[in-house]
Amino acid sequence: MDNNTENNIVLEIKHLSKTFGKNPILKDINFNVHKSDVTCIIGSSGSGKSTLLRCINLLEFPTSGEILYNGDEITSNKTNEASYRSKVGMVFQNFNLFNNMTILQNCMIGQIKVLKKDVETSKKNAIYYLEKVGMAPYINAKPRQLSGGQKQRIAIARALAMEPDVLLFDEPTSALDPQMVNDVLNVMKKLANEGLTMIIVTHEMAFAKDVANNIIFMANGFIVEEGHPSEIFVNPKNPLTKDFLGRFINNE
Amino acid sequence: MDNNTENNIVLEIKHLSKTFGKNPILKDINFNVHKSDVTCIIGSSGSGKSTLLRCINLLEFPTSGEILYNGDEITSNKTNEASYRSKVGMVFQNFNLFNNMTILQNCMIGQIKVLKKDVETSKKNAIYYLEKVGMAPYINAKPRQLSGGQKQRIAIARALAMEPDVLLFDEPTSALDPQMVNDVLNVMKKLANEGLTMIIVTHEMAFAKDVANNIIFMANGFIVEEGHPSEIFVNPKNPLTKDFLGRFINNE
Amino acid sequence: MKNYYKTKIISIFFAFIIFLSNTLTVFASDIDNNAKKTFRVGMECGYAPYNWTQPNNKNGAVPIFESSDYANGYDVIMAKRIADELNLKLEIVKLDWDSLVPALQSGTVDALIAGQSTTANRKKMVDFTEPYYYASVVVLVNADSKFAKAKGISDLSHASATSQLNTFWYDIALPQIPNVNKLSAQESASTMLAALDAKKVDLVVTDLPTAKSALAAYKNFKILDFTGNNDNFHISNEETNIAISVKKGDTELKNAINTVLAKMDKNDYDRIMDQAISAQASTLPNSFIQRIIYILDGYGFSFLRGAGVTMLIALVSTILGCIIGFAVGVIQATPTSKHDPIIKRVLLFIIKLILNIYVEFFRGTPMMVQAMFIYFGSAALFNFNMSMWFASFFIVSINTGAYMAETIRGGILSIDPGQVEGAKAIGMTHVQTMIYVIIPQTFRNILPQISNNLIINIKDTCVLSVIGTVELFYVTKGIAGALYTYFESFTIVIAIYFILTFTCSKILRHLESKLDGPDNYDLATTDTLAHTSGLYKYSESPKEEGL
Amino acid sequence: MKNYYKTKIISIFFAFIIFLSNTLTVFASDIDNNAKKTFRVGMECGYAPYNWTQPNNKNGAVPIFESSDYANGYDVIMAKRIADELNLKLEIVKLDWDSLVPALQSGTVDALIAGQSTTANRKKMVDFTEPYYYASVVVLVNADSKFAKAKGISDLSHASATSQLNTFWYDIALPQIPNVNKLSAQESASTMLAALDAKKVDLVVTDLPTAKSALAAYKNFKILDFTGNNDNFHISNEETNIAISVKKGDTELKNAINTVLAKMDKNDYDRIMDQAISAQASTLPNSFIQRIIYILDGYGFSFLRGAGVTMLIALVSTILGCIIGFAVGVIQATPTSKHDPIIKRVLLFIIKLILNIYVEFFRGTPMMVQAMFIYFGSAALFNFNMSMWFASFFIVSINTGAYMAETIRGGILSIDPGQVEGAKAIGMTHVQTMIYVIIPQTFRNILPQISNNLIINIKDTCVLSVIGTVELFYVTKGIAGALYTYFESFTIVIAIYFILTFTCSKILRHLESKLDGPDNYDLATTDTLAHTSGLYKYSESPKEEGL
Ligand SMILES: Nc1ncnc2c1ncn2[C@@H]1O[C@H](COP(=O)(O)OP(=O)(O)OP(=O)(O)O)[C@@H](O)[C@H]1O
Ligand SMILES: Nc1ncnc2c1ncn2[C@@H]1O[C@H](COP(=O)(O)OP(=O)(O)OP(=O)(O)O)[C@@H](O)[C@H]1O
Ligand SMILES: [Mg+2]
Ligand SMILES: [Mg+2]
Repeated sequence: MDNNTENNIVLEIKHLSKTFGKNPILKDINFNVHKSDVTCIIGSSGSGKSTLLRCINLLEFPTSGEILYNGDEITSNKTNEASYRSKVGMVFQNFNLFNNMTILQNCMIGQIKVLKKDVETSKKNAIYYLEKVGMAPYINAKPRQLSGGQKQRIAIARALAMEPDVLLFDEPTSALDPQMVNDVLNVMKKLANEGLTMIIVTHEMAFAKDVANNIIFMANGFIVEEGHPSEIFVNPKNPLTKDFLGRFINNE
Repeated sequence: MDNNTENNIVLEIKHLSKTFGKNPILKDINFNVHKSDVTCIIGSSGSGKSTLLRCINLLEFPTSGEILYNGDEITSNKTNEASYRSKVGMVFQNFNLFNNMTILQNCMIGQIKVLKKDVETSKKNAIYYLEKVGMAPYINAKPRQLSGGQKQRIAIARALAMEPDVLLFDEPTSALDPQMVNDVLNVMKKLANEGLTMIIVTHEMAFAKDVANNIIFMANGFIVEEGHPSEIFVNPKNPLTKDFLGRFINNE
Repeated sequence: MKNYYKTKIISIFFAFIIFLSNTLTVFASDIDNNAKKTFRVGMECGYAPYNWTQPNNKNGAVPIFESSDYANGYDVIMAKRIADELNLKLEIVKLDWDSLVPALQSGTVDALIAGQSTTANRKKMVDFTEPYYYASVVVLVNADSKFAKAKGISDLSHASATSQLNTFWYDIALPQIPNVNKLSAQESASTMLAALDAKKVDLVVTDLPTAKSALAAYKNFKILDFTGNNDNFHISNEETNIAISVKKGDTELKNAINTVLAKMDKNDYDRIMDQAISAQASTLPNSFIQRIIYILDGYGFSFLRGAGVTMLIALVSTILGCIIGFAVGVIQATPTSKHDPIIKRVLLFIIKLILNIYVEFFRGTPMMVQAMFIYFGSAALFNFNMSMWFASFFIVSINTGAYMAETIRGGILSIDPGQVEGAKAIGMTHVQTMIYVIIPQTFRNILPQISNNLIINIKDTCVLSVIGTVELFYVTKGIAGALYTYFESFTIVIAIYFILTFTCSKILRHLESKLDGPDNYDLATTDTLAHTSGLYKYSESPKEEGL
Repeated sequence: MKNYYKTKIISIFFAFIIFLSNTLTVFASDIDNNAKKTFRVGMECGYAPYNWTQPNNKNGAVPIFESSDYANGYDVIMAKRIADELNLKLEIVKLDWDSLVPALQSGTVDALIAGQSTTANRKKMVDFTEPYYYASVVVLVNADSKFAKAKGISDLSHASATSQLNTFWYDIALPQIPNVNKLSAQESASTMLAALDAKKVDLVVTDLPTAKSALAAYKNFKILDFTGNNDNFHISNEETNIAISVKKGDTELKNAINTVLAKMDKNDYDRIMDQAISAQASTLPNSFIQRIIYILDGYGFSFLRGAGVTMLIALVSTILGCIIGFAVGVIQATPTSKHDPIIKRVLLFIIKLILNIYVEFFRGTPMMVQAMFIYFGSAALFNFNMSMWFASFFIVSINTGAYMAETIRGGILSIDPGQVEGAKAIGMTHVQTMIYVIIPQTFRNILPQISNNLIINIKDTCVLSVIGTVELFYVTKGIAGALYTYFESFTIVIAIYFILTFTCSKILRHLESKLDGPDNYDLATTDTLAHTSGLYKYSESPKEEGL
């Protein structure tokens, strides 16, 4: 999976920066994502990881810089945001499940309304992915009736059910126990093999090491270091990276 | 810290059970918490850990069973819930910061209104704890302007600033990076030494192992196994526990 | 003397009926003129104690022509006596006050026995018989008032007083009391009596029959009648003489009636009037509750029809208004970013501006004024003659829409922005996000507001009376005026409003809890899942269960 | 003939003024009776074209006694001529229509030149001179109507027609048109003209001066005057003769005036009337805009005062209503659990029930009916005589409170329950949670509703006219009636309402965005922290910064 050619580039981030008011959050971000890549973004709290994902999904508009999706500039005015997002999905740090719908409806609505699938197919598909994350028995529950980990798995299933080309995960395992993390990891690995491109923000270094073929380490809004997990986790070059990974490497 | 006598028992949970509608969530829970104990509750997603903490904090009313705080039955009608909660604080899985207040106000309001401290003292105290979690520079921000990890740290600081006798943490490090987890761990250890009693729901086994002097493993609403981390993590007796801890123990 | 307030209500109502169905024409042509032995008498059947409508034939009431109701009162007693003496078959025809003289002139009725005073104007239109009653002007006070012992009008000096608007009682009699503190005139006899009962004034000036009728309703009143005393009001006979009128030139009938009247004197008249008033008092029961039952019995259908019109307008307009409000609110809550194409931004800006003007204008100006401008103005300016019904629905809907737009804008803003992001992230367009995610949640949150608005509409339709919509409040004012039962009628209408609004608000509350859904969920079983998916095979491994 | 609608408004207004300050008494006693050479003439100064008020002395207007305004019109021209001929100093005294006769009888004025017709009733109170005008009855049509060429009233057959309520035009003249489709009477001359302009009717019946005045306002009207034709209305002189009145027995003045009148004939009168009407037309400018300016010039202060009263009641009552609403809403949103002590639950149940009844009752019944019940009923039932002001504030506040209670209940329910839990977890009581956490967030979310309510209150205070509150809408109706400038006056009041409500809604929108706070935060610097805590030493380690 390392021998990606230029033709395979799905997302290209060029000189991206984002400022909230007077606070610069992202500073000159540059990286490429190839087809079927699993890119993990790590970094300390507040370093801008979520903001970066939100920029890629156009939920925040970059202050400057370019984002190319399959070679097309998507920050231009001509982009159809909705159809772009139906191809580039996202799982949020705080889930954002639809409060007015049951779990099943949450997973079906996008398929029916956006992908124009019929109800039966959508339902089968939704239950298929809910089963994958172990939430099939809860199809009649409302989001407010679920535990944190359950909501998180629904959020993952909802995004998967849309069967997008690229999926952005914002800390998809934060509320899960180690066993569940393992299950989700397996699902992701399988999806990666099937050709899904993923960008994952995570604090679980073990998870990142297992699943990723590219690691991006962020600090203070900059990309400090980027590389294959075998390099970053074994031989971090930047002192900030060394400092950040200190505890994880010691634990290994 | 292991030689707690019966006199030192702060919380006593007796035959606690909780049912939502027709679904039993907690089933005959029994355990004691001694002064300065750090009890970690682990278990898979949806096993009832959050519900147990919420029962202890009286946010949910147990269907049956008793909770004794310093020997007093608190589920009786005579309990002053507010004053009980000012002694038994809680950090929520989804933070529940006050949206209408700045970070500083979030950490001060309880001290001023509940503990009746004056504004100056409250402010000093709030900033002291905010500094401990590294959030002092953000005192003027509103919750909606913060990243997940930042909110989580504010939630911890807010609970600490109340200086309660017992603190219930619901996955207090889920949104934090390993480095930050380390910092929080240190803060907790120091607090435990100062005599704070803590019950912590967590998915981070390493964290649980480091900080706890009692581990409770829950599954399907039951307490399956309870004991010192040195026992549970090394020699889990129950097959469910073994299965659950499999990945963690393998990683060690 | 005439209750002008009542006239107004009834005449507008009547005009409306004519307007709609031309029933009067049909009615007039229906009358066959060959029944020679019939004595057709026109009266209003709603001007107590002279004449009124009652639902049964108690106290010798006479059936009203082509109606299931009965007429009674001084006029009816006199009409019966005249018919008896002249050996004619009496037929009572109920007519609008303003239609009395035309009906007489057109020969629809033979005579009017309708409590008419013999004013010069009327004399030109009809021939009057000798008076059949003398309605002297009297003063009504509270029995415990310091003026209760007055011996003449000069004893009433410095009293605060009022009377009915546009009557000679107010215009001519009242100012004759020396140093009187003349307060503003009351719109109807019923409010005049209510003001006296509430001691807002020391006394009211009225005529004897009205005063006597009032005593039936207000036991605490006392009549001061200074007739025969020099220290009394100076009023011309024209105003106080009440006479029967016949068609101009019908001397035969006039003389016949006069011979009957000649057999009676003033004492007879007073006795008959007392008889009528006591019949009225016995018709109108003593206790508050019984009076309410009496009114409901007689006018139940009118109340029902008014309530129906009110509910129809309120419901339809609230629904239309909500739709308008959602459309406007959603557009106004559409975010614009600097990165949208310029055309889209300009267009959205213009649309938002127009909608803003719409909302501010209709929220900001009274519906009554709008109703008049729209109804009259549409014809004057655009030559578009809209129907009263169309105008009613249009005006209330467009107003509700303006209010709802603001409510919905607020409701949308209070939904967690994460919901929008969640929807966008699965590729929903703005419109889809609104329809499937935001509006359902907003709708639930603003249901209390929708309920408020429906209730406001139920009550505010009353301003539509300016364009002639016969809704509940309008109907009630008419009934209150006809029976002098001010508090009773308004108690009834308050109860009706309360029932309508309470029912609506309960139904909406129920909807609220229904939208909230059950507090608990059922775990899907293997069977359900297999059934719903038709494919899915639920794995029962302990691991899955443990999750 | 008299504009009754106007009379009603003005007389209620006047009564209110008396009620408040007894100014009339002061005014009446102020007049010194020694100025022998003075000719005091009473008139209404608001009954165009006979007499009206204008702000300047254009067209020979005469200053009004003790006022900065001027009077003009047919009556003023006649009064000037009489004063000239009799060598007296003219003084015009402005009086309420209902006060004219009493003022004459009390000697406050020497004569009334006020467009009065010589009805029998008046004849009893005053002595009339010879007529100084003959107000023949005419028909007004649209110039493009098919009836515009009618040669007599029989040519008007089958026309739809109306006139003014409670006038002999409507009661006596109109029914003389054969087969007329008589629609309901209009409340005032201005609405009658508006209906004709809007082509809701084919024609209206009125008198010549009114018709001529109307032409000044409506260029598209045509007068059909059948005087001298046999095919005309048959009306008595009593109604059409307009005369000057003097105190009963004041033959000297009466004769003097008659000698002056004897020098003129009907043609002179018509000429002078035309002069007055053209003066009026020149006073009342031609263009819509200029008329509005004219009205504002003359009545600006009245509008202002009305707007002031309206805003005062609306603002105070909205604030009080919000406080009530928050109190009630918070109590109603208090959760009860099975685990609370039984006393607490019973108490809360009773309180909630009472509050529920309060909310449903006041939301569910029209404010106008409530106003009457509370204002009159408080006196009748509890012998508690509340002031009009107290009643106004009380009624509007208590109604706003009922609406706000529901709004706030809904607002509280829509706040994320996590907020309550967060507050409870740090030991806040229910009340503290509400005050510091929930209400501030609810308040922000329901600000659009508060704004809606304030706006509703600004408009709904108009129903308080039933208990005599002189607010904006009430004032406007009076002005519209006095000047026949229906559309102009209501355009002004619509503008005023719009300005009031728009300003309020903008201020509240501003408050909304202010409550939202800035979109970005400033990082606290070492200095700020040191300053705020007075103690705290900010560590500048790179690790802390990196977080
Ligand atoms: N209000 C509610 N109504 C019905 N069921 C509920 C409700 N709240 C929680 N549950 C159910 O109770 C079970 C336990 O939930 P709880 O939040 O305690 O789990 P948890 O152990 O904290 O899981 P996690 O690790 O994912 O946070 C879940 O199956 C959840 O669906
Ligand atoms: N709407 C906003 N306005 C102002 N500042 C914001 C806003 N959203 C985020 N920020 C700031 O941007 C910075 C980066 O936030 P971001 O959520 O991207 O962090 P993160 O790397 O995802 O952190 P975490 O691991 O804690 O989730 C933070 O300091 C945060 O306070
Ligand atoms: Mg983040
Ligand atoms: Mg949990």
